[in-house]
Amino acid sequence: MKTAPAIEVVLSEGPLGPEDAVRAPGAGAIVAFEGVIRPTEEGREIAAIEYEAYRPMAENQLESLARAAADRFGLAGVFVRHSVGVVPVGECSFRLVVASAHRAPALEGMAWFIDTMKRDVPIWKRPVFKDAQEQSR
Amino acid sequence: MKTAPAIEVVLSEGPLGPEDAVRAPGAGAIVAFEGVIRPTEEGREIAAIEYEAYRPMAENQLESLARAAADRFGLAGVFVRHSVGVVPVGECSFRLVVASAHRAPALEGMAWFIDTMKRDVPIWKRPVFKDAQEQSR
Amino acid sequence: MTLTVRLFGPYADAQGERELSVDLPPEPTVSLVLETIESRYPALSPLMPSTRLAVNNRFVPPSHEVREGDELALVGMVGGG
Amino acid sequence: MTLTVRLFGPYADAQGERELSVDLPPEPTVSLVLETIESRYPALSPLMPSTRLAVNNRFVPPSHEVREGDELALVGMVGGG
Repeated sequence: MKTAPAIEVVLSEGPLGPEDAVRAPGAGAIVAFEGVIRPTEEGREIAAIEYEAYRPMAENQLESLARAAADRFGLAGVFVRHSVGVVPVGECSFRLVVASAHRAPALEGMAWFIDTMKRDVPIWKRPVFKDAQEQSR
Repeated sequence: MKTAPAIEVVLSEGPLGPEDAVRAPGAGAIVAFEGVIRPTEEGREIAAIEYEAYRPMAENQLESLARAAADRFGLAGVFVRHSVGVVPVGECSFRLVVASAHRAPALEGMAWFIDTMKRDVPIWKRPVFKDAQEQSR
Repeated sequence: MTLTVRLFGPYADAQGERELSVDLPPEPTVSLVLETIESRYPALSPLMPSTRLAVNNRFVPPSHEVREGDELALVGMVGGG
Repeated sequence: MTLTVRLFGPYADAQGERELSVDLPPEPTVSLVLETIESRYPALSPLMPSTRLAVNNRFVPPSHEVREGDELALVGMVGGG
């Protein structure tokens, strides 16, 4: 008997904190992806990224994507965290943790999830440029 | 000017503990892979895996693999931890953390590193079967 | 019927508003809603080729008919993560 | 010359020993060392097709010549992680 995959989606305000250890019984591979705000965007220095989500839909879509990834790649668990609001440079705004019996489906499922998310999940980002911030002071 | 990639390799006795947060300035993607001991091997229940390393060579090879991955995929950092000795079921015996400006090279570099490691790094594993353990009591 | 369509991110920036009120014949298809928006709101038209209409928090086929009270939003050109 | 070759994991299990002492002509190539081991140690021969000789903690080409004092080990059939 195969247990149902563990699925968890959380949108939260501001930078993501560290993750508690993921426990997925029987999983042999746990892969965690973290997206961190880089210091430049389009060649300009930024202070932060501001994320705007169409929230109920973003949550629905992330959850159905997580289920689809679990089905398609036979994953034991898919855990998604995404920031909304302002996330400063160097902070984490997105975390995806995938648990799986073996390595290959975990890595493939992760790549598939992120690619699909970029297309299908209504979360938009807007750079907060450093110079704009200085001008507005 | 491109800064040299951060490379770190540590072999340690027994299960790996949790990782401190990896800081790789400018990295937009941090991917962590954890290999966890699964409860069965060849269909039999196991208690643990025992890892034996040809230690100086394993360290050399892991380090040169980490450098090769960093060069080849343009990674900002490659951090490797591997257990030697006995690691019980459910515990982590291998962790690879890759930091990169962007997502795709981090995931590709990770897959390449693990595949190559399985072939070129002299660390052998031996299952400690549950029934064998009971017999020997 | 008059439909309200929510705008976010680049849509809200381009239009300078958070929602549109669009007059349409009763129970229009998703295609008709999108075409109508494209022709009436020139500020949005550069974004429309990659735009989908979300109906009640889901993507639906172009032939889907929109009803009174459905929650509508323009989605596409996203890029979270 | 007599070379000492270290054995680990499945090599040590198959042979029941942690090292081999192999008599060889002076400065043998890596190929010759591996062939000699394969013919003299039947317990190891099932493992030899995927085996490489590590010399001073590195893999070297088959034509590499082994010197007195080099540290040698059989490697291959690994599978860490």
